[in-house]
Amino acid sequence: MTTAKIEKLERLIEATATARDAKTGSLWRQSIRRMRRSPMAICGAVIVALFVIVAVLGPWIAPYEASAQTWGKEVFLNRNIFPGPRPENWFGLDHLGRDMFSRMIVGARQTLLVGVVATLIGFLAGAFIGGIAAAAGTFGGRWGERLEAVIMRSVDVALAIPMLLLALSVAALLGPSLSTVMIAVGVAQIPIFARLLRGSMLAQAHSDYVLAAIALGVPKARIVVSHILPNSLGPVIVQATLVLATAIIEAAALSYLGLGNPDPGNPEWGTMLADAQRFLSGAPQLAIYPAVAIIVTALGFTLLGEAMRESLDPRLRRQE
Amino acid sequence: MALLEVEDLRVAFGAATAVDGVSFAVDEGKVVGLVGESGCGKSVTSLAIMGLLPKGKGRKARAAKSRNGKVPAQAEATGPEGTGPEGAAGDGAVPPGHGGAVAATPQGIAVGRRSNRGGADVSGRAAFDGVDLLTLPPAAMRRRRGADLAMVFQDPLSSLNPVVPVGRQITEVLERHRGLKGDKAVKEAANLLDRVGIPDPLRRLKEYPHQLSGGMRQRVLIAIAVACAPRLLIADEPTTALDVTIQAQILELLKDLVDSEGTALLMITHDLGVVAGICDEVNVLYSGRVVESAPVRDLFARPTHPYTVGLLGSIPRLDLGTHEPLTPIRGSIADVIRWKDGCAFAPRCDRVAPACVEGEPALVGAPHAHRCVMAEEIA
Amino acid sequence: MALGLFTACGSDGGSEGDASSAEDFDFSCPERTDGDPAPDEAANESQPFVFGAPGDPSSIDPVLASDGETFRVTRQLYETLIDTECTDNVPGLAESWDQNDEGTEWTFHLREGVNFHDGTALDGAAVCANFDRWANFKGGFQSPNFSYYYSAVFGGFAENDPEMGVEYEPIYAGCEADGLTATISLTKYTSSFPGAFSLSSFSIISPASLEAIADVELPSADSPLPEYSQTAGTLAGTGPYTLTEWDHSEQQVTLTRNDDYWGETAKVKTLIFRTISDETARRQALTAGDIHGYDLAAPADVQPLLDDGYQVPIRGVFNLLYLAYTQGHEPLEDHAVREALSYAVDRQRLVDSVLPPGGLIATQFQPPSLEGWSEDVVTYEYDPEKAQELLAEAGQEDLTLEFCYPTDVTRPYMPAPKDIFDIVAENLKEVGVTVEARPITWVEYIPATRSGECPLYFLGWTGDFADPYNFLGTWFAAPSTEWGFDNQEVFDAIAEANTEPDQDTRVDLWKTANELIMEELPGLPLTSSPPSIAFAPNVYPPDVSPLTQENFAQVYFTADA
Amino acid sequence: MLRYTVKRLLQLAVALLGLSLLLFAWFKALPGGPENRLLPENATDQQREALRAALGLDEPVWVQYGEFLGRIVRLDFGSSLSSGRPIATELADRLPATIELSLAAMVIAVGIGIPLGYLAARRRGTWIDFGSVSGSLVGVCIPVFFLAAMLKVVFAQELGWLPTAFRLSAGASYTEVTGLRVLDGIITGEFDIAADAFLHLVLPAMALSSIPLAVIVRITRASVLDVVGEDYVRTADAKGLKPGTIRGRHVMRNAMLPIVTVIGLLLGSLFSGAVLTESVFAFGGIGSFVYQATTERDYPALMGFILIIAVSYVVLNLIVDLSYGFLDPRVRVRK
Repeated sequence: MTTAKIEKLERLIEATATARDAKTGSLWRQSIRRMRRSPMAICGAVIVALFVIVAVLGPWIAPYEASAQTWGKEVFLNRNIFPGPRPENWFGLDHLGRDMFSRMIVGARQTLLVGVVATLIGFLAGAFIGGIAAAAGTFGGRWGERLEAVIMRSVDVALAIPMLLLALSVAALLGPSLSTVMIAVGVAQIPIFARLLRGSMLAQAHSDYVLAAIALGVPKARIVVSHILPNSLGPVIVQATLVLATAIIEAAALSYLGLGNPDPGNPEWGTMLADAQRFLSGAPQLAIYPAVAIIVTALGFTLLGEAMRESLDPRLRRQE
Repeated sequence: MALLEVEDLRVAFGAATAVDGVSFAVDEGKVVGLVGESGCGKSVTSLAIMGLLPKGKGRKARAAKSRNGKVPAQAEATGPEGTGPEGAAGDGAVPPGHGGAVAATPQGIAVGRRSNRGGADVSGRAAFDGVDLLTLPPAAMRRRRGADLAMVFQDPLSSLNPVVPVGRQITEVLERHRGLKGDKAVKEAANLLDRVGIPDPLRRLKEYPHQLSGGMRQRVLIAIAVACAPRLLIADEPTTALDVTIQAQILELLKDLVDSEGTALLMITHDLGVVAGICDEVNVLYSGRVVESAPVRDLFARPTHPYTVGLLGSIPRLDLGTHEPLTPIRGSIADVIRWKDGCAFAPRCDRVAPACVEGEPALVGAPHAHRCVMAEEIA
Repeated sequence: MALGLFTACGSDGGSEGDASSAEDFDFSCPERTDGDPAPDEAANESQPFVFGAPGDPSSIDPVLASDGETFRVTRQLYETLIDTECTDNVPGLAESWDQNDEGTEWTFHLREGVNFHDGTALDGAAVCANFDRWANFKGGFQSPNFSYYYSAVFGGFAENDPEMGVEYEPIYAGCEADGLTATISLTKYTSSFPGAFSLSSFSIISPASLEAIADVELPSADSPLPEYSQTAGTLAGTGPYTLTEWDHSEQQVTLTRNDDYWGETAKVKTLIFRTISDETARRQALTAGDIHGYDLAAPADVQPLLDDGYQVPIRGVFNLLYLAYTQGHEPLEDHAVREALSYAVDRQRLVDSVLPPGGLIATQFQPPSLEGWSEDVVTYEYDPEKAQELLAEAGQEDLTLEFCYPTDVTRPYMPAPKDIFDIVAENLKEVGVTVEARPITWVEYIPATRSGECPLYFLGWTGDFADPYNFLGTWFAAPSTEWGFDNQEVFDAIAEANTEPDQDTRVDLWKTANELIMEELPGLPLTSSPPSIAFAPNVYPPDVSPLTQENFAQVYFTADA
Repeated sequence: MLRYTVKRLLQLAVALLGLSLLLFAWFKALPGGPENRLLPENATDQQREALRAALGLDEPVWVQYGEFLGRIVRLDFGSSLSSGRPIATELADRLPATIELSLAAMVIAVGIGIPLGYLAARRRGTWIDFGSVSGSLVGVCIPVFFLAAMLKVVFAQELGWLPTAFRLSAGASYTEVTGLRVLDGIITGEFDIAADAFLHLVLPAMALSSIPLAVIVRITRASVLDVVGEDYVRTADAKGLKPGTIRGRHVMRNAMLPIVTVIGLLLGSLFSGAVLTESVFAFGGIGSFVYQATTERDYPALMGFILIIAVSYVVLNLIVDLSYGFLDPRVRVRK
């Protein structure tokens, strides 16, 4: 059909959609308002903000170089001598005489990195797969549905492989490293994102303005890309926040199995925690610091994510 | 004296007042209508009488004290879903969900599911057989609900439990209030279905709500409501969700029940057609108050309150020529002024005069009462 | 510094740091000074002694195994012709033995009145039956996967199965039995003898019980181990204990005292080995009283254990950890650079802070307890300045090297690879070398190091028996990609020593070899550290062995404490 | 409904076979081989090569996969390279432990989670709601292995109430029936064994249950909140039914649907936690076995395990689907 006509249709759809877009807009505003009221959201936001700040400024705040074994001669792990907190080392020394405080600060960045990258991997790949599936299922006709079935079934199967096995084999291929952890954790999240995006896209696909667009014969690709997709991302973004928390924890688990980041210069909390497990009897503090850091950070993201989810929950909206 | 005497019933959700001093009475074997646009407070009235409103501060506090000395202050913090001491007693009798019923009230009240605002403050009196239902302890109220007074709800699908066979949903009332068990209960349930005009009841008993048609579901709800031969039946928009043809049948059914059993029926509707068809007396509600109350014929013959006139005006009529335009009411129920400042309807009234907004208009005249200072001029 | 009930005699020079410079170095295993407290007879009879092992044993037929976890168990069940004390060969089932000058004939004079668990008596014929059985292994039995040590020591089998890829000529020439003597003849001497006769793999098992399994076959190298090697009741040894149950699902092996043992009978009636793979979990199990002892205690746990009154007897060292400089990687071809790196590494700190008590600096590629250990090797003592100078001279101020270390293992000679790596890497950084860390999982680590793709890497070895060749020969017998150096002098020296039957001459030859090697400096011997073994306070521990071959018959519960 | 389920399961099975091929190729593609674990450091390259050859590791992957499939068809999983025992036996020895552990964890999670979630919902805004919600939030944020370690330090080490490791006390003699020790003890009437096994089970199960518990509390709460808002609950209320009836028949029966779904998913995901928990408590289950298998490139063991996962996953799906049908008549008629 002629572009002119398409243009007209576009406007028509926009007309049908605007009403709801306006609503969505106000919904976001509403949810922000609602979140400002919820202590949960505030706690989460504060924690996350702090964490991010530390992560970004880390190397500049840290009093010492994280990898320098400056006090190496003062630590004797084989004689259980671990100098604890003192003026020059607020958190004491780790098992190789490195400043624990500096390592914690620098560690924040690595931890954030793992979380974000892993989540991105899961998000992008998952969104892609889920998007394709949904698009195919809705507009691809018979074969599209077949394709969707195949994709989603394989997603189910992917869910069947224990994330850990996956991680182990990734690690086996890449050798233990930060990227290993990122990839392993990220890949494990793909199915979740795939299902989520597909779900919300299907919901959109049946909404009035899309039906209108179809009725008006707008090219399907166009509908999907410029209408369905943008409107379906909300829940997926929320999920991403939550996955960030999981990613950080999973990363810790992998480090515990010795797949963590080997580079002494860029410590990561999971690795630190895993290392410290060995000294639980002699120097529990070495485990406590990173453990608490991990838990609090993960909690921060979880709180934020949960708050977002609740504030976006349509069932909650209804009452307003 | 009448079977149900509602006196100066007030229901407030926090700051917002949904029902603002409503009084009316229902005699045995009579059908009384509560009419008004959605949001005028008619549903809230019915729920208040049934004691199905989430408990609000005032009563919660009292209840709290009476239960386990929980201080009101704490109780206030708690949400509407029986989350107070009643909740503590595992009290299922205080459901949150009247989203459908009142969520749209002009004041934007949220008694929605998951709302964590305070519940309803109910005051006034609703004497059933001389007993004030509003002050009955929950347990006692539960014994009466479903037995002495029963209710038929608006949306038959959502009002039936999707995962329980309809038979069970009927027999559980029989068990609870008439102590019928097993086969007895089933037989009785079958009779009920038969009475409400469902063919092949024994098969239907085993079926689930989603397997029934809308009409049948409504009949099932009615069967549940009349299962224990209640003396008062409250029907909240029982026909709104149904096709016109079915509507007629359901109304017929209700009428028969009233006639045969002498049950009193409180019919809540926005549909004057229904009123005309079934009611003996009508109370027109506007913004939480009765603005006109009269025997049905009087009302239709001589509507007094401009609002009533408006309502009647907005029904299509055959006896007028097709070119005669309908006369809808201006504005929406949202534009109101508070009753104590004047007539809440004033903003939408074509006959509005200065007097309308000089203080609170009173309900005058009987049996045909109205709440309009301009009544004489209009008449 | 506290070392519990044990003090090391001789020089456990580690913490004093004199090991490298000691003029008159005389190694011997630490002596125990805890006397012999009164046993708690009741407990010994009623209560099982539970020992936490890091891993499951693999086979009750020791010749089919090559791992310490198996031998820990089989040592209690079977015995070998020669036993070891500290690292010295002492009489085992053979009261004495003698060899001919060429070292090709070994005659063992067996003890009298030794009976197998099945009642049959030990005699020369029994010994020969065992050796002949091994020599005539067929099919999968020949696979290094199973009979590793046999092919390693005796080269090959009567009929080598090409499928199994064992191609060397067998050096086992036969066995003559005469009453209580057995004479084993070899086609050629290697310095593995007589030490090899003390290997648990070569335990003597009752011929009668061997009869029962005569027709068991292993079709291929990956066919399951024969049933008899996984359950109690088939094989009969002469040891102080008999196997009563091997519960695979509980990962628990139960042994019961052999009351008519030829020597001193075991003190504790029931001995149980249970697997706890996680080292922290092992410690916690001990301190919580779930087990009475465990092996491979983490260095970090030793002191806390001692402080709480637990016993951590110090084993003599019999292993070696080294840092390899793979030549073939250009900068390392330069002897000066290798020297520089060697001076840069602070081995003392390793010993002082991360290695278990009893660890010491290694000055050459064999532990001091072996013949041929030389005081006159070049020791590259920690001297960062010198290192920097040397690098400067070599024009390698900004040297960058890849540094491999294993991630998913701890070895007896390498308790915490990552810690050791972090320290050494830091040392190198201090002298201006840029280190690129490359952690590799164990399964890839070995090939990676073998192929020589790692310029710098850690590796080591725990001796099987008292024989320098078992160390030096493994590494420097011939040119190899894993070292990448070609120094015929060294190769010849080792070959010569290895084939010299006369001990005194041999010792000198080994010394020369060691000195040559340290001249060449193919890598830097870092440390020798004994794996720590821990016991509950109320236990009389066995004499600990550098070869981790404790005899649990000595263990008992003490009355007091 | 059933036909639909079966169809779906078949699809799953096929997909899983494909998966096995994928993983097989993957694992084979990994650098390094089992021979390096099987032989001591100083084994000669020639010995390693020999072993590789003998293990058939030098053949092309598809040939190996063919052999693998051939064996599977004959229900012969081959034998573990690291332990030299038949995989079937290994699994038979290790699987029950993991099953027992996971079940115990699930029992805890469900037994505590659903009531707690219900309470939280019915007393929205009270301390119990706040407590359980924040509790569950924290619950998901604690690394399992750390929690396990802490539990152990506190309850086994310091307080000494519970054993630190193993499934049974040393030398306890038991009779194997199902392999689930507690169950066996009860079946065979060896109640001392059952008790002993139970004590050993408590800590690992607690550690493992943390995340499922947290999730179940939250989902239950949300789902109950959802249902109590439904009209049919109001109807039930208008009938004057007893609170108990309303809770059971009208609220919970509807609230169970999402909960069951989640439980199904959780069961699948328990494994990763199991690996960590088992290693911390020396709880000889499949977890530690698989971890070892991966680090040692024990291909037969890995493939055997993956098949197990596949099967159990299919079975889980079946159960969940069927329970849907049982719980929700609407599903029953559809499809």
